Amino acid sequence: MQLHEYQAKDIFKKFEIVVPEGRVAVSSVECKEYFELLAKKCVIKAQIHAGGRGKAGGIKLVTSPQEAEDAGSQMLGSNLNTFQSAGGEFPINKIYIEEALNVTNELYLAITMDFEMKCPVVILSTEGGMNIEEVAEKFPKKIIKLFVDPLIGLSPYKVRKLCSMLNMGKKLDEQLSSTIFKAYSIFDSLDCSLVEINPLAVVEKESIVALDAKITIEDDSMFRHKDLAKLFDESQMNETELNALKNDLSYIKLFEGQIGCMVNGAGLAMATMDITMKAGMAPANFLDVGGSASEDKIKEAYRIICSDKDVRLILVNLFGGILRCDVAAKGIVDGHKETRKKTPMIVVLRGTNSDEAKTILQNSDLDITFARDLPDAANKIQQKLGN
Amino acid sequence: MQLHEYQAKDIFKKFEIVVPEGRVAVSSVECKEYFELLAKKCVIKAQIHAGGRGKAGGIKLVTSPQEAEDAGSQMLGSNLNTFQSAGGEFPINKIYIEEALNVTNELYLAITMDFEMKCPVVILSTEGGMNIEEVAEKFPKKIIKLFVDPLIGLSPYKVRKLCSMLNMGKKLDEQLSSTIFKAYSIFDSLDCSLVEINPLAVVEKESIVALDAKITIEDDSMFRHKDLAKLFDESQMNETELNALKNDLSYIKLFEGQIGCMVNGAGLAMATMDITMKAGMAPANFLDVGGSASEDKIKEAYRIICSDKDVRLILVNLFGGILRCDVAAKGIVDGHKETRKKTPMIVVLRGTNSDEAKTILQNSDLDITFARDLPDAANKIQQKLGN
Amino acid sequence: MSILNNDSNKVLIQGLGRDGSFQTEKCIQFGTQVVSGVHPTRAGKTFGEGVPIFGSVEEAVKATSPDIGLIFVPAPFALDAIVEQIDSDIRTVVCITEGIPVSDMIKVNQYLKDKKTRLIGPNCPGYIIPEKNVKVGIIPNDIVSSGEVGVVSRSGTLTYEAIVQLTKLGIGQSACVGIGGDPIHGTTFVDVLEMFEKDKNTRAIVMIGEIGGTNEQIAANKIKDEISKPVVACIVGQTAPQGKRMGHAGAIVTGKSALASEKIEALKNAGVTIADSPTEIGLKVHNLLK
Amino acid sequence: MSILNNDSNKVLIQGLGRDGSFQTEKCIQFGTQVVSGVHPTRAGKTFGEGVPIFGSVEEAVKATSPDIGLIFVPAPFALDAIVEQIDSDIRTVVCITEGIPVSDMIKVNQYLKDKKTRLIGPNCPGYIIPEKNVKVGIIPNDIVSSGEVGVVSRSGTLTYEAIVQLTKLGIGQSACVGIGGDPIHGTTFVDVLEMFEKDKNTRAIVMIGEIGGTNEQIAANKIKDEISKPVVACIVGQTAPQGKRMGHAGAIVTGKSALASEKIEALKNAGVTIADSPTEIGLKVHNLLK
Repeated sequence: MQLHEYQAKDIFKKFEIVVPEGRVAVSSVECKEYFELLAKKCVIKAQIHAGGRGKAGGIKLVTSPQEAEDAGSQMLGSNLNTFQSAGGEFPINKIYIEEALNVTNELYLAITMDFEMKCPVVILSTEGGMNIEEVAEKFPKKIIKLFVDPLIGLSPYKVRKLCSMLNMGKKLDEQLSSTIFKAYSIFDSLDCSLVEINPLAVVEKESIVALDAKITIEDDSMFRHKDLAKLFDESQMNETELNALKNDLSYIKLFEGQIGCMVNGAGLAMATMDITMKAGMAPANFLDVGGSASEDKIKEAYRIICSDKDVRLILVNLFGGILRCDVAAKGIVDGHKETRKKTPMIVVLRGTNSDEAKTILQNSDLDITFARDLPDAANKIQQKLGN
Repeated sequence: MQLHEYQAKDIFKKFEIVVPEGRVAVSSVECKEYFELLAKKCVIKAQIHAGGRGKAGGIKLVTSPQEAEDAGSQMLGSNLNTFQSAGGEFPINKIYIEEALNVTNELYLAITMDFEMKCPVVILSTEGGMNIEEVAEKFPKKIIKLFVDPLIGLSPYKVRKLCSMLNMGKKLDEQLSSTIFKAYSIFDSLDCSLVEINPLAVVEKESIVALDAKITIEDDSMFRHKDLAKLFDESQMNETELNALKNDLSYIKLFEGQIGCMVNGAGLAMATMDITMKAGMAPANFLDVGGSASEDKIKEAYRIICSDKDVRLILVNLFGGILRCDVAAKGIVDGHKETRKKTPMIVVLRGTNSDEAKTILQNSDLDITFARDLPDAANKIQQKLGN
Repeated sequence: MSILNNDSNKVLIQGLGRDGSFQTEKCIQFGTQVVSGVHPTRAGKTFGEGVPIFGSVEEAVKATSPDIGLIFVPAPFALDAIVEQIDSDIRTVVCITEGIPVSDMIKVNQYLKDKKTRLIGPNCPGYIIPEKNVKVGIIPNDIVSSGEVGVVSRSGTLTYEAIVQLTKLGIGQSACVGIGGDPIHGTTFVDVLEMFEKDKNTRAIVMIGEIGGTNEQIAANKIKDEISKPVVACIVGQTAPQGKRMGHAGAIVTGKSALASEKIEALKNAGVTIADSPTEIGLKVHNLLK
Repeated sequence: MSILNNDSNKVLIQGLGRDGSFQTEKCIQFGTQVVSGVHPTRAGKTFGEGVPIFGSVEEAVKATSPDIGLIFVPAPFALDAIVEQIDSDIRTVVCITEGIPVSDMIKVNQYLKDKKTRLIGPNCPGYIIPEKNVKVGIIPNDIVSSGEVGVVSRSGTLTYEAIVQLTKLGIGQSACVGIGGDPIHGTTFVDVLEMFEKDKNTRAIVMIGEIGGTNEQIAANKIKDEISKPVVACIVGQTAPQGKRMGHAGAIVTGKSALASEKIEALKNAGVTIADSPTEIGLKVHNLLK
């Protein structure tokens, strides 16, 4: 679960990481009022769940109440499409306005999980403010990593080494070190998959301040952090994604595709997308109904696919394991009863109770072509759409 | 550092362990007032740093405001000497008054460090309310232990097993299990050497309540818990012990002894006590000045020994390692200047700068007999006091 | 002998909810010797045709001596169940559960280091040995056939796909192992490849990988240096957009090495036969064995 | 060869405060090859007669290849220093520091399990090998003499007492090891007894124990079963009142097994010669070697 900058900064404050003075505004009038309370120079930032806000116009420096109000009214209510938002658009419902500081230089700090080392990793770079993937590619040596032992925790000697490589002097070293320890505390105690500060600024050569704040709580750990669930901002997802999420479906809309896919298992889902592509057609989505899907869940999955106007053909590929095919078939029929959309379907059903499932589907009035297996499905897609 | 029951119960409340309603009273009037606020039956408990209060008259059941007042006035200002207080007396400056509950049965719960298993251990017994050492000796099977893996933490399956052995039914099992997890959280997060609940009561067959609360913070971990230092109650130590503590001296007064000992190193100190005893004399104290003692520290050690009226002879046995003997000698001379007490001394000085030290002492007006080594010192004690 | 063959192949089941019970039935139908179940509040009862249920793994082990543990418990309790089975020295633990927090799996991974237990999974379909009638997990019973091809895969349902293709072409399996889709899992490609290499019943190996991580590259190195048997590999997610999570937490495209193309390249260099499309796995094996 | 003899016996010092610096001088005077120091803010400088100081153990190891690390850092930083030395694969780490929290030592103990490092201490005087002029710790230089008696002790100053008695009687030492007074420590009595048993330079062993814990009983079992060389033991704290902390956190009388009498009994049963009083250690060894 991703948090907004302002929510992450609230957490930062609790853990005593230094952040600029700032306020959340939901109207342009508030932007103006808060500007007057805060500083002579402020930054107006769109609160959306996508990186790359700056380049997309979601961050503006303002130097007067009027500018603040203008920037606020321009942003609020509009949608932002950044280079990191993968085609989607994010509505700006909240603004974070904060004092602009005199930045000497910008660092990058992140804590995430390193799956190869099988432990948390602290990543520090002198190239803050930039897209870190770009830095990693162009200047790999400018990225320093520190691995955290699961038993010992974050070792001070490793942090000392990390800080000393920056050679910023004792005072800044101490602040940086303390910031790293606090950020790690957040990462550890909230089961995060990411805590990122980019940029982590050196302000007036004497203090370290987190100008941005990104916290992502690991979805699988949310059961341990029920109090954080209220921070979830539904507005940052489109209705379809939100529906999928609420039904515990793993769904990703893919633009420019025409084949709606409903598959169980991520691997099989990806395989299904791959053969669709090989058959010359683009998949319209990734949709994994998961291991143990109920009738309702399948129904919702069917509705989600049908609601996508790009979809010309639906490919269902289910392999009953924990999932029972007959349950799935009932879900599809239910979904069809509600949507009444007769999009042609190619259906591959195998494994647990697949025969019962076929009977159920044959007795419905859906436009179904059965395929024996994946190769057969690939042929039938071409037959359907190829001509 | 030991906490009082009322302080421990404050911490219990923060961690949501159920305790009876109660208040701290410092006067008999308060005892009366609080009784009226609390319940029809209350328990008045002396807040002292020693176990075994019940048997020594430090816990009283009262059933009227008058009784509460009487018990309060009787206890407050008096001293308590329990079977666990090793000859010392503890002043009662505070009373904890709490509602008396209908106890169905009493359990014992403790968490401490197991030095052999090298991990924390949770100890549960059905024989609550009793002296647990007695239980351990008489009914070893009634004590159940659970070891905590340093990486994994307290395993729910182990707690489940522990609870199920008591066979109290689902509702009480859940409360007991939750109490154990909370007590472990306290133990772990506050670096305790002991968290003990004795008795942990089953009240009216349906809830689990901590009737008593004992928390000891590990002294060596206090640097991580500076906020807890203010909970330290100096009144529970006699002046000498307090002086020793403030000067970081490891000192224990031993009653019925006559030989005051000043030694560096715990092993050598115990050895010195052993040979004193073998020479037919009892040591008046254990005193380890530690590895790296300053002049001031030694001076204080000397003053502490001199202030003990039982001491007829002082035995100094220092082996310079990190400690420098000349520094120690200066400390002794300084101490003598202040106390002006000419108690005869037998002095063994070896190791770092011991020659310089001997010169310093010889040039003082102390009553000193030098001994070459420990056997020689043993002989000289007998010569001095034997006739 | 086949791979993952324990002394007795007796199986303990932990977690007997709807899915656990249903799947356990299927295991028993396949011929697996399920000797005990563990459920905290159903101790003393039985399930299926008289399999006894115990309150703890310790008691179940004492009474029924299983070599293998199969875990279906929900994610919040999975760490504890895995640790409980490790603490009872169960030789092979298969964890089907999906959605276990990464931080829990980091602890498990560390905890396993000086233990005797082999963990398979989590978030995996387990394994099946057709010849021995041993199934520990959820691979469908009727798709497998006994033979000489070993299958190892990160994906569950895609494993079934591969097995179906093989069986249809008359190619049986020596064993099929799903190692799981989570980024941190117990038994790895390399472990299973090693087992298949040593196994006399296995002539060829099918390996099914995914985008994300570098496990396929590590496997490629292993194959180059130490695996003499022919390997057919398929990497799915070639058409997945970068930076998007594709269901499996492990299947995220991060950095170049996580790309399908990089993995395929590494495997080709190791002499592996690549099935370009998941539809070709069976055929490629068929051609290889001709 | 003697016990604890590493490839080079080059020593790195971590923690160069007043005590650390003073004691390092003494080590150098004894002949120990001190090759580097580690101090976070004094990197680039030197101490003593030109021993270079580095900012981290990693750098010091790279530049000076020590086999041994000696730690004097204050207790709050000791866990980190020990881990830092372990992470740099230092073979023998001696930690003099006293007052380290028990919870920290529990972590260290666990962390050491799959590592190559041997830890001696904490809260110990370290070790000395008179014949090799190697001293890693704070045992006074002028009391030792080279010979064939191995000394192992939980107590620091009491070790010196024993050494003095031996030296005065003309009995030299093959090595003297203080394993430390803390309840959780690295190298144990059993470890050192094993080393002395194997060591050709050692003819007899002096073991000095204390009240508290059961390490002496464990050592007694070891001696009974595996130590062929004669052992003289002394247990101090016979006159300590029960339930009182006697300085060393380890020296608490808890339960019967922690009593001096129980320990003495166990050692007697293992054929160990007991010095009833700490004043008799030297004499007992003398009589034994006659």
